[in-house]
Amino acid sequence: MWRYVARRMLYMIPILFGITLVTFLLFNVAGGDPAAQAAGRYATPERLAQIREQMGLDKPLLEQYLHMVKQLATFDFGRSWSSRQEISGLIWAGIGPSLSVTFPAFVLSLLITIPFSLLLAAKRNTAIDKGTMVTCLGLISISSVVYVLAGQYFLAYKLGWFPVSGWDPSWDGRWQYATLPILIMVSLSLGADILFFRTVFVEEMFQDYVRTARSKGLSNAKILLKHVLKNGMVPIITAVVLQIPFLITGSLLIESFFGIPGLGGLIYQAIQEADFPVIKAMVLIGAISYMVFQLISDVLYALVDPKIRLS
Amino acid sequence: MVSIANKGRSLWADAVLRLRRDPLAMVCFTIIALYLLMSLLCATGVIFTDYNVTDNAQAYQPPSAEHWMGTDLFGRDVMARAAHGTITSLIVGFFGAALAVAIGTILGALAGYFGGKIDDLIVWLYTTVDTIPYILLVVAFSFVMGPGLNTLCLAIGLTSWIRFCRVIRSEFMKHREREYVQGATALGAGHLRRIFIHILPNTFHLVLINFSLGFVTAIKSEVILSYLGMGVAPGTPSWGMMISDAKLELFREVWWGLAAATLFMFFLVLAFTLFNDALRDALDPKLKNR
Amino acid sequence: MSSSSIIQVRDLAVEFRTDEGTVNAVKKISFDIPRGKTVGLVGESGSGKSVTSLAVMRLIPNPPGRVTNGQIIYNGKDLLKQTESEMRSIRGANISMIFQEPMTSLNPVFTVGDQISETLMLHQKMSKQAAWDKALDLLTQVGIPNPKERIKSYPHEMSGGQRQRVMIAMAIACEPDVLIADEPTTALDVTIQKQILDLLADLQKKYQMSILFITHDLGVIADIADEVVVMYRGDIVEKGDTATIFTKPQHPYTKGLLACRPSLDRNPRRLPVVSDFMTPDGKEKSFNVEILKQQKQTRAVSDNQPVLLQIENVKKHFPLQKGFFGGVKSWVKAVDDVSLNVRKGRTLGLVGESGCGKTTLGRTILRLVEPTSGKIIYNGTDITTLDRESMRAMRRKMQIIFQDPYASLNPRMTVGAALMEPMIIHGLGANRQERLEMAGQLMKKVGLDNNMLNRYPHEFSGGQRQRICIARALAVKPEFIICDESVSALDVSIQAQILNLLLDLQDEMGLTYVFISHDLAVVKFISDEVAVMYNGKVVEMNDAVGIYENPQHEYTKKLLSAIPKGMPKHLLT
Amino acid sequence: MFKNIFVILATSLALAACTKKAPENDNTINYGLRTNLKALDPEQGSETSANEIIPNIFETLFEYHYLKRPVVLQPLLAEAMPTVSKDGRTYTIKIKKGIRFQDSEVFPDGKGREVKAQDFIYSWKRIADPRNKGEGWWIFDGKIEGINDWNAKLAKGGKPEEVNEAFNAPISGLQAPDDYTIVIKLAKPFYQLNNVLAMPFASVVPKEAVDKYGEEFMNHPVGTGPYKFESWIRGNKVTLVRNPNWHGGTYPNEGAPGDQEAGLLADAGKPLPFADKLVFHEIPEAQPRWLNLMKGALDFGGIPKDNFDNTITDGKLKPEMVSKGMKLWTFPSLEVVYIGFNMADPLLGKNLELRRALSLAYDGQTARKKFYNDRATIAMSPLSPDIDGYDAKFVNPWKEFNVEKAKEHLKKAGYPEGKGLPAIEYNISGSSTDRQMGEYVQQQFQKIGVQVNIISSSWPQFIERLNQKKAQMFGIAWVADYPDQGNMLQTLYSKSAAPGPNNSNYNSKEFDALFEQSEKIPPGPARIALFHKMRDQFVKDVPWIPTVHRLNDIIYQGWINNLKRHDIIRNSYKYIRVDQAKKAELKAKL
Repeated sequence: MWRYVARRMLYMIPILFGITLVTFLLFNVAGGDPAAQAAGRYATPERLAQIREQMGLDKPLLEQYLHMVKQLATFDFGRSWSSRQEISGLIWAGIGPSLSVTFPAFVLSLLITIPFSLLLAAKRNTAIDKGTMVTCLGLISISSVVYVLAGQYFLAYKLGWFPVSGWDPSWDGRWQYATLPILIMVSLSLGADILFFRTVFVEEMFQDYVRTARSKGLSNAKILLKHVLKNGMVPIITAVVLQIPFLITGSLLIESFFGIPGLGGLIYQAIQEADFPVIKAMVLIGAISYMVFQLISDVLYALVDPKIRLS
Repeated sequence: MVSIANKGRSLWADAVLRLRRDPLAMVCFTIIALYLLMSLLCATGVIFTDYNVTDNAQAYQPPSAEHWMGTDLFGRDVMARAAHGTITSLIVGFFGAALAVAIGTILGALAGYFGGKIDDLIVWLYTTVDTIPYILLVVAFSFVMGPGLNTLCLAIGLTSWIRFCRVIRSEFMKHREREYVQGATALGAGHLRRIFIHILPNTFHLVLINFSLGFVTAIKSEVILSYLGMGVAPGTPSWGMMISDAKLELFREVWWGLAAATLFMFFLVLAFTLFNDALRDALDPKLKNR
Repeated sequence: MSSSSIIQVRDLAVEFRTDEGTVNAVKKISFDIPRGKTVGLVGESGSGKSVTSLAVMRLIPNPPGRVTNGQIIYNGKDLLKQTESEMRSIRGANISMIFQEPMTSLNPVFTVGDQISETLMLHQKMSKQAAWDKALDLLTQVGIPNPKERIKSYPHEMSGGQRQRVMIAMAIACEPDVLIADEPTTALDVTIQKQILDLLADLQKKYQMSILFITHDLGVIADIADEVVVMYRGDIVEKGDTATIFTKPQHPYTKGLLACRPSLDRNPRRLPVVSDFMTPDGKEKSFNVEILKQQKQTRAVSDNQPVLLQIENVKKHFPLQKGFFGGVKSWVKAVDDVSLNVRKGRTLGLVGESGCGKTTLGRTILRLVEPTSGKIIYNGTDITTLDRESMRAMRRKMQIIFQDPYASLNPRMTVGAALMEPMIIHGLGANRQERLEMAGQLMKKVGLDNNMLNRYPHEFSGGQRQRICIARALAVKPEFIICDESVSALDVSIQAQILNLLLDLQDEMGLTYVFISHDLAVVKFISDEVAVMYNGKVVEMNDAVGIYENPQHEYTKKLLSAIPKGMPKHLLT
Repeated sequence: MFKNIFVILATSLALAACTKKAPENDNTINYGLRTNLKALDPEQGSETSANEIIPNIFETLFEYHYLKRPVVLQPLLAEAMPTVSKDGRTYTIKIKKGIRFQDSEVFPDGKGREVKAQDFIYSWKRIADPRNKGEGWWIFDGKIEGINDWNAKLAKGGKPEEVNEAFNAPISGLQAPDDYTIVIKLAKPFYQLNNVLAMPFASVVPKEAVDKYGEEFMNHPVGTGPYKFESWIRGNKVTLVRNPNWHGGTYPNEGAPGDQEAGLLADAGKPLPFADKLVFHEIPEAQPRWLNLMKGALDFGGIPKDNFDNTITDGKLKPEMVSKGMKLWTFPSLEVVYIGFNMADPLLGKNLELRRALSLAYDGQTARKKFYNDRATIAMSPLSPDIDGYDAKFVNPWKEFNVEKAKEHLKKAGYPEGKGLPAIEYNISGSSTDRQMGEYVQQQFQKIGVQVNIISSSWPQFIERLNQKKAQMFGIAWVADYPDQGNMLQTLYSKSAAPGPNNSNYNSKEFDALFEQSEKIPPGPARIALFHKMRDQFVKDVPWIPTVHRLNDIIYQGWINNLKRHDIIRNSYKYIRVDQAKKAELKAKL
């Protein structure tokens, strides 16, 4: 098992190189003149040259690339162009709010979708199944922006059940602000998850070992909960774990709409102000966390599926 | 003499027959056709010609007999704007998905068929691009290429080909080992014949399914990108713009702009998604009546 | 209702709804399962035998299948009327079942011990520990070596045979009255099949349980069954005790089935086929026995017959474990230094169990797989040295026919296009019209109607598709054809037709065959010389008759003794 | 196993949703910032949110009188207004004794030390230092003797010790003969120096803090102001508390006519500041900011365009607002919003008739109604209202909305009905409202056959296009830095073309001559006459279409007294008094 994990780790190195390369090409080479952006208003040509020199843009590309890799390794991404703040500080500040919205949403949506899709698999091709399927398809046909907008307007503004937006960094105070965003985030992923999990479970229902289990006299419920669920967990874990990094970047829309000072909000602001160092930092962090979680999903995969564990 | 009379029914004919017999698929197909027709008529100025007629006195009028979905900030008919928005979405959907599927199929075929070094390179490439969060990648592209419709298509196309590449690659790998391809090798068929005469026709149905999946993703990405300010040039009617403008309008009780764009988009995307499911069932039937 | 039978099936009918309308798989059949006896349910694919077994267990998947008529009486109760929960208490306890595919029938994520004890805990209300101990005892009963470790292992860590033993252990856990076995040994090698059949016989004596044994292999029925029920297209055409069925078959279909099965002790020139005995609508046809008499003149291994193909010290090794940095630590020696001669116009049979390297050798001869070392001299030229272009020309002469008729034809190409493709590649035939003409003749040659050229592969039956593959091979007028398990996937009666066709073509066009198969009876019938392969090596080579009369190598003897004789045991002794 | 996790999570979420936060202590002023705060350093003083907080922490030599209108300067850290030499080029300023910096860990025993004249010199040098990315250099550039060579030397860079030495080198125009006197020598007469020295850029900062914190100084501000920095939870809120050793100040005892009746002189003479604590909440989205104001969580704030109709009817608060105790204060912003033509552009720059046609085609009235709810005056020229020299009755002939006339001029421009005229690129940046305004301009010009392509980009990219003279036509606003029409008209002076404030690169010899002349004479009627000549030249050449001067509507709670905000007067928080009794009473009703 650990050989398998070691091999996956080894495989991550070229990917890491790939990510830094793509990010570098995208931002430094093709991304427009950073000095002009950073200089702000009334930047005379000498000033531009000076800034370019300060930012090391006159150095050869390779050196600039190595500098970026060093930044990534030391988690020090320099300073944001628009606010001159330390980027790593901004990121640390953003992780807390982001996670306190996205993580509960992630757990809540799992607790809803897995049992529900298991039920659907058991009741497949019945009225409930068909009805839910079409509703789920309907749910994913509506853009996520609409969910956030309508959610904020009806639940917060019209009915006043929740504060329209805002944030309170204290541990117990933040939940009154986080509840509505959490519910909306769950609704965003509900439709797609149910469809996917249902297909996974239905696929398992047609395997031979289910027929054997039935011939042993096991009831439908027992077959579902014991045999099908455990086998279904294998593909589900991989898919679910790969969603986690998107939690960290937080939902861009939700945080910008609800004024939550998380990573999503940070990215949204950086986009509005073309703050390249912040966007670059977030791309790198998003990619690294995606890789880390891919590794975790491989390990989980091996734990759940004995075939891989002992290979 | 050999009579051509009793023509055999190919798998494609089978699939079309099965599709035609599936009422839901037919309804969806007609909806999509209607949307296409509507956007054509709009583009050629046959219907909804008043989409750009401003009448500032009539700003923000609720839905009425004269304006079915009310008017927007400049007094323009929201229904007309939404109808013309279909053109933008269809263009973004079509070109975005076409580009993504083209890249995905070519790279997927190369990786799946030849394997070895080429496969490793392509797998490395798409894993790298896939690791970067999708939204950030699209945003970065839009920054580099500036806003506008073609940037939108390019950005979506260049970032969403990964899923298709994976599917086509595994399909090519599977078919390469199948006996009918080995048989063709035994007959002396070269690489080109094996790829284009044998494997591609047997995987083409996946390309079709991926295309319609890509279509839906592209349409939904347009809305998010418009919200981030990277949508089409202002003034061009687009669902994304209408939805992100709703941010301001909702709080003055102007809900019809959001409702119109969402409804128009809902039926098109739903029709596409349902048609896509029917297509998948028709093309590889073993998944049927599961 | 004779008390001697444990289950009475009366007018059972089962129907399936498909795209093309409803298909009645089982049409009002009735038969009894005597107490403590084995009933063999035999028939070809599509005869409804499996559906019947599933009906007894009430396991027919509701959409699309449905039991439309009949009763299944067990212990005085009609199983079809039982409620689902009553049925659950019977399944696995009073009636249990084992299936054909051992590889996928066990749950991959649970240990073997868990899956066996699950039945015990469910029906016998045993504690986990007690069930675990009983499972240990069951594993020993079914002959699993060192059960203490094996009980904790997972299904993927066991061989096909061992997994089938685990299935049997699970089935007999609650000492059921009836065990239904649906083709339990079809997927196993013949040596392992023998062990499983012996195990079932012992368990039957020990627990006095009745067995309903479903198979298409008459040889196996002769070995294990006390009574036989023959099914054909959903009907029972004949039933009775094994001896009378095998010696005095009444129904033409049974006669045809028995006759077309190649058997070891006879050496006919051509195999009779079911259509010799029965018209398609089931009427009897008179059958002149002479055909049976014509013995194939054994063509001894004479030296003067020129050698078309020489295989010298051919090896093919596959890397098993890759080291950390790609260096290979251990190899699988699929083909380990094989040297053979194939005489022109003759058939060399290659026989051996799965994994013995016969298929890899076949693929290596045609360089579909590059040999690790060794020479393949075809008509004087060593083809391993040829470059791509000259190899392409060589491919005209050497062709191959695969096992799976469904996979070996491009589903999206019409049959005509498939036949014409080789002509186009090798530039045969001046224009399209001429090629169409040639394709039509090829269809006739393999016994198919030539105006079906525009049909697609999925519109033909398995047997027809194999004929098309043969026609495609003939399109380039080859001299040498490798038949890689070409008939294994077909039903017995269709198998006979294809074998006869191959022999006719050989006589007419002087073709040379290498016939690869795991089925010794088939290899013996069609081959002139036979090579037995084991672990990548040729352990023995002799002419067809010689191999069976006096086998030299230990392994060949073991192989021969494992083959069901095709005659009821008590008749043979 | 699923059941209980689900139950725990659901109840905890529901419970949290209904607990209300305990109210803050009452003598606090809460204000909602319109953008996320970037930094608390006077050097970054041009950003709206920073400008709201910085004047409470840092102080300048002079400040504007809180009540007198038009605005007038008065000494703050200076003893008195400066004595100016006859040639107007030497300013001598005495500073008050005993002014102390706020207590902070940067000072030896944590006690704030006394402010000296040298501190001012150091603070201004820091603004002029090219190494910092500050935006304040233009206030001294070319104005103080020797400062430009000093800046250039520093800009060359070199080894660290060389740079430090260059920084410490004296500047001839900035002298501190003794601890309490500053002498400024100007390169040429600059009558607005006092105004400049009242801007946040010119605040005094302690050298010790800058040396200790370096680039992080922006997160640990130390000044001399009435309020001390306490905490900043980024993206959430900034808290300032009363500075115990503030040098003190009293509420003015006279003001503009009408202040007495409005109760603005009730606290005349009382010691400042009144509030104990200031809390600035970062709420960038307009709607949540408005709703917090309605709920009483914020004390005063602007009215979003979309909530206007249900708040104000014909300039007065609606009854339901008045019943909540809300009050309204309206004041003009010293600015002009305009659509600029790029005079360097071959098409627009050369074709006066075309510019006239476009100007005539723009319907300003409807724009004012749609985007500003009529709470703005139509702008006729670059001159800003509420600054002397502004003539409310002046009418710019090209501002008349007349489609026929516009078409005539378009024909004269050589493009009858717009045929042959390539599409004009209109550059905008910012939020959805800006984009809607862009579409409005597009529609206006379409009426006379002129096609407009809108290019919307982020603010930095928009600025980059302006600086590189790539923007053919653009929408922007210029806000006065100090109350002098010269500051407005410099946006048309050819020497400050892009990347300077003259975004339209307007280049007219007559205009430049008038401008340079106005620079030389002190403020007075003669200067005003020059400004009017410049205005007429502007009207002739139509480099812009001036659109509006916005009016600011501030709604403030019943318990807030002495509120009289003004664009230029930024340090107004020390005058605001919170009536705690009324706050408890009114807040209950909200």
